Amino acid sequence: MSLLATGLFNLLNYWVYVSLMMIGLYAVIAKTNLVKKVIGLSLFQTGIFIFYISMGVVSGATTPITWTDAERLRLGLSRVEVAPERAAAALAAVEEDGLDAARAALGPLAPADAARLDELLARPYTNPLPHVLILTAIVVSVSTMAVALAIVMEIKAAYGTIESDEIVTAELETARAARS
Amino acid sequence: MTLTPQVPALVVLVPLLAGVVIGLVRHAGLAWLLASLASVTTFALTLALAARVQAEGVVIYAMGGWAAPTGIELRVDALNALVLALVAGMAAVIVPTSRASVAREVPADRHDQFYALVLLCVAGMLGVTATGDAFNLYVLIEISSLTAYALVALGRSRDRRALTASFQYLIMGSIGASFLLVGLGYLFLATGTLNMADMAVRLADLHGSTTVRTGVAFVIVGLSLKMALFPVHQWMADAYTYAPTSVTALMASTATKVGVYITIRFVYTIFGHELSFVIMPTDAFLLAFACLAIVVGSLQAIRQHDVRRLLAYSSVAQIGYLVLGLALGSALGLSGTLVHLLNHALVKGALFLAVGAVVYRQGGATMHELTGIARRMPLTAAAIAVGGLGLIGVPLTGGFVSKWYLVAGALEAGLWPVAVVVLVGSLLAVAYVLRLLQVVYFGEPGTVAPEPAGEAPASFWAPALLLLLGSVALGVSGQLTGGLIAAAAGALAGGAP
Amino acid sequence: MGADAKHDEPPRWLDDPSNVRRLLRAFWVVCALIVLVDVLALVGVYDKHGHFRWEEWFGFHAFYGFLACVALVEAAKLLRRVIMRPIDYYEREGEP
Amino acid sequence: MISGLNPGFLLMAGALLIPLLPRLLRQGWLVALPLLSAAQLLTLDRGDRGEVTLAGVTLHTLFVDDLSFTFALVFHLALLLGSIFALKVEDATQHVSAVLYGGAAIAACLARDLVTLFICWEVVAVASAFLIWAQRTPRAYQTGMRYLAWQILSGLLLLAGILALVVERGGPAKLTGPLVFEALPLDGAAGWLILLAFGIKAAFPALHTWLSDAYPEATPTGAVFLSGFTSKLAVYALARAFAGQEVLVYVGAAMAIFPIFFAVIENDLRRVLAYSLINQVGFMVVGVGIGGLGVSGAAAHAFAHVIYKGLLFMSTGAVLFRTGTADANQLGGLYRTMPFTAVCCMIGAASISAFPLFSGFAAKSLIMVAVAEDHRPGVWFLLLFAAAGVFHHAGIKVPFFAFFGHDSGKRPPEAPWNMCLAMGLAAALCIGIGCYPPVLYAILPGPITADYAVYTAAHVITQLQLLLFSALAFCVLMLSGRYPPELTSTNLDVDWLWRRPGRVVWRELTGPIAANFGRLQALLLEGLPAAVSRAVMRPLRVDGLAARFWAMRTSVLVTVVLLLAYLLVGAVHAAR
Repeated sequence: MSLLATGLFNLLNYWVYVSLMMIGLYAVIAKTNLVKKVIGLSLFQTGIFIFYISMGVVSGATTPITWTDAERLRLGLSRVEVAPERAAAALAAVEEDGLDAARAALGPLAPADAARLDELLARPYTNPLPHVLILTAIVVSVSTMAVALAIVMEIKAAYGTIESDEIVTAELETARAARS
Repeated sequence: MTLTPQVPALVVLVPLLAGVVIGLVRHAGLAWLLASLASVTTFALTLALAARVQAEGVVIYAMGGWAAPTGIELRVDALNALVLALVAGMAAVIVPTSRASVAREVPADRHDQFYALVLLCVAGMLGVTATGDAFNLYVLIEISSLTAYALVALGRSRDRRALTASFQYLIMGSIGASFLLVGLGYLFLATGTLNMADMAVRLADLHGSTTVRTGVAFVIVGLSLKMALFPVHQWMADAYTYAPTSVTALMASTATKVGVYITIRFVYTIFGHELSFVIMPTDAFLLAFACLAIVVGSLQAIRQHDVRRLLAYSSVAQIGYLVLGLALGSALGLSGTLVHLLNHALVKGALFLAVGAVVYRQGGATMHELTGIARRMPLTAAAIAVGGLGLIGVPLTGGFVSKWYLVAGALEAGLWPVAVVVLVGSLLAVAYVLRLLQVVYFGEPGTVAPEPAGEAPASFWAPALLLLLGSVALGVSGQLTGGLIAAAAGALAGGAP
Repeated sequence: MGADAKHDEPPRWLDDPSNVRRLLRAFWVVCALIVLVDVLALVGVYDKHGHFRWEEWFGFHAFYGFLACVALVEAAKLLRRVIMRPIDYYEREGEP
Repeated sequence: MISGLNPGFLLMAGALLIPLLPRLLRQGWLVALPLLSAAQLLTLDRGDRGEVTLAGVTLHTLFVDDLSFTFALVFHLALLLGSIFALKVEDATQHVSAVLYGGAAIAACLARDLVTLFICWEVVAVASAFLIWAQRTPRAYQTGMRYLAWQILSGLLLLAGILALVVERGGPAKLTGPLVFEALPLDGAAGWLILLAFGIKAAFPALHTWLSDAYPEATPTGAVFLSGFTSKLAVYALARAFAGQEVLVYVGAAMAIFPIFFAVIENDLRRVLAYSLINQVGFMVVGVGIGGLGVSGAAAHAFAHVIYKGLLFMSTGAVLFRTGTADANQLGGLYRTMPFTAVCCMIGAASISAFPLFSGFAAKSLIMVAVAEDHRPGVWFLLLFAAAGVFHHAGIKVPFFAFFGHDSGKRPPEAPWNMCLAMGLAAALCIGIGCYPPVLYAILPGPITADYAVYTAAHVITQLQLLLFSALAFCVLMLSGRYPPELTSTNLDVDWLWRRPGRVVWRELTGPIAANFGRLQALLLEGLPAAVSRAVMRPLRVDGLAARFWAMRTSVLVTVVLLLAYLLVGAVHAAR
């Protein structure tokens, strides 16, 4: 049970991505209305976006913005209980000798605070590349939607309907008329 | 700064920018002129690039000066130099000569858009071929596909079914591309890079984790859709039948070939021999469907009444040959694929141009409209005849050389049934080609079709015959097969025997 | 093409049945003679140098030829009962 | 002229010029081309070789020895005579295909390696089909397709045999020299495949129907070419590769026998000739099977046969050209207005029946002697039966029903001058070879020499006895009314098997697959478990039509199935 729960919740994003893709594909396959098919395609692609976004995630990471050590330390110090003069010493040390020296200058902390600070100082950032990629993919997807909808509009103009079975019937009648 | 080092980028940028500019000119004649100029220039650039590759080996171009793996690189070796020259060459032949058929088949107010789309499509295909970055590849595929959907839809003024064909193409193409995107996602997840060369190195160390294998599966299936491998080929038959004929000629000779190129690139360069053929059964998977494609595609071709549809189904079979060669996993098989790639592009392009001439004169291209055209359109008929023989793989055409390689490759691998399938495919090709020639030269028995007014303009048969000359040159001269193709095939097959 | 000009043309030698009879009579004689030539072989005027012993028999080739042809025709007549069909047999029902 | 050039290539290149030439020039070219090519052939020496490199593959295109020279020479004669006969045909397609066909046959019999042979083999197949289609009737179209299917099958078998040979010799990598076309052993797949390929072209029993089916449907001039090349090329190939193979003796004997029964009851005179062609090729195959003198006899017989069979097809072609039919029951009495054609036809008939002083006699007796010297009484009896039979139908029936017999009332004009010229030349050759056989014997392969005595009293007398008494039998049967009447009919042959039941089976099997792949998909989809089908698949069903949107649905579904299958197979594969 717990295994299932872990599987379900830790990988929730991936379940969402797969479900969205499947729903989208089903719509493409099963819907006769062409616009609904296009919506299905859109859902399908949205699923992929979630997949990409999820894979960039690093648990507990910050936004992928470049910080200097001093900025990072200042952020960390603002989150823990520490005497102001020791904080000032640490900030001075970080300018001179880097994070390790600053951490030494800070002296001992309450265990909870120490852990918190260490985590904040070492905190990785999420991988920005998939997000950048998916921006491009979204543009592509939007263009596809535009072309698809344009074609659907043309189909509506040519056949008077966007229901695929009605179009099939219309074509069959044309073919029958041409034969006789 | 000279332009010489920038050639790899220019190959993509010239048609891309030309496409954008043409989209703005709003004048049919000017659009045609610009498009012709751009396509011919691009072809010249690709030739220069191919010469450079032959002289220097792999040409790497870092886009914007950002070196890989951070930046996006164009990476041109013998294989894609060949495909680049092919795509640009076909465009350089088809675009300048397409004016008459475009005038007949595309509404006058859409001519500028038509040429803009064609150039963008070509730029997309060239980009796909040149790029060394996997995600870039996806984006460029979509550029060429989106323009292709629109180009197919332009056939609607002649037949409204072009719209539904285009819609089907769009759905299938988008799903294929999306599969590719998912696959690349998994590969990125496993390797942390999108640069193809980097990815290849890191994949080799991973020995096929579940993530990698899932990625491979998505990529292969997505690419199968893109290159219209049986049994996901249906979109192609419809799109080729209803698109404007010059679009069909261009797409039939380039789009699926680029698809095959990407597959070769993934299977051999990125995945490598071990992942493709040892860890994953890609060879068995592709071989099975290639054989089915050859047999079923040819059988379906035999039964067609519309010649464009006949040729489209023949393309399904021919793609079977292409995939068969690459799935053999040997230098012989790959040589077969590459020769066939060139030959089939030339022959199919020529055949669709000739069919375009029939459409121009007769208003359609069913067997009925082709009946006995040889008498009034001897050159068009000759192009159909020679092209047909090239499809069969009659000696003196490139088709013979490629089938020779494929059969030899299959035998070398000890795959007797595959060799038999290639031979049976040729037999079926004889059936549908000779049925076509019979109608063209003697007329369909028992029917009288409208007599064509005369030979079509030279802009139809001249390029067709030019392309066929290329195919014959491929069949006669050992130069090409001995040079770039052997180099490319040898380099790719690498460790494989 | 085959203009029917029967009435204007001069009669041909072969049109006369008596001439045909004469021709046939000559043929019987020739046949008889060619068998009788074998007598010369029997008396040793020429050598039959056959490879098989039956080739030396009197009039062997003549009788074999005659019997072979009669057998051939009779067998073919039997064959006709089995395999003869209307001229458009394959077109009539064979087409889909 | 040009050293190392296979004259067949000269002809094939020359054929491509034909459509570009204006009428008069074209006629001149049609006559000049075989002469030029023959000149090239005659300048070649025995043992001459030639090579051509195609796309990196070196083809050994030329090898001249007595055997190949004999066949190449007679093919030139056939092409020249046929071209003169067809000179006035306006249809350039027929000329191109005829010259390509002849050129490829010549190139094939001078080819040194099997690949060149295969290439020419295929050109022969495709080019000849156009001579049938050029008749431009639905019937000719269907027949041409059946003909072509057999020819291509033969080509494929040949190719498969060549590939098997490559494998038997250690694979492509171990192949150093050319794949020389030489005697092949019958001890593996390669030999049998190649034998079967040759056998189709030689019209072995049960593989023969393309011949009797197609030749009568060809154009009047096309049949002349067809009778000359294909089956004789096969005889050449058999002689080159399988001389002395026991099995050929029996196959040949069967070939010589069975067609004569069909010929007796056949009404279409060109089909009668087609059956007698199979019968004659049977003699040659027996000769090849015996080897030694038999091969000489086969070559001699092929040489003579090409000319007299061409002559017979020319005379029936001329009749067909003038009257529009070659059916025995619609002809008769044509000697009145086509006397020259009648005489030529009788000369051809005398030659095929092997009357002394005609070419068949000089050739066929070699085979009979070879059979006798090889001590094969059974085969000897069969061949003698066949020799009597061929006189009976090709020698008597064809000229009798066309030119004599019952007067049909048809009074067509004599054949055009070019046809008469071609027939005259062929007739002269028949008599020339018959009267002075040493010219023929001088060029033959094998142990035969120019001073071989064919005109011994025994030969002449026994042959005359056989033939005259066959004629006697015909007269007796005709006079007694026991001769079967000429009836318009289709006579079933083994091809019934595939044209009737086979066709139905094929249609039932492949029709649904090929014509309606979509329906197959539907079948597969509906075959899924009912619950799944009801829940998921219902929206997929459209009224059984492989319409576009339906195809799209299935395509998407197939894509998903493909992915799953591939993943699954990949997982299983990796687990192993």
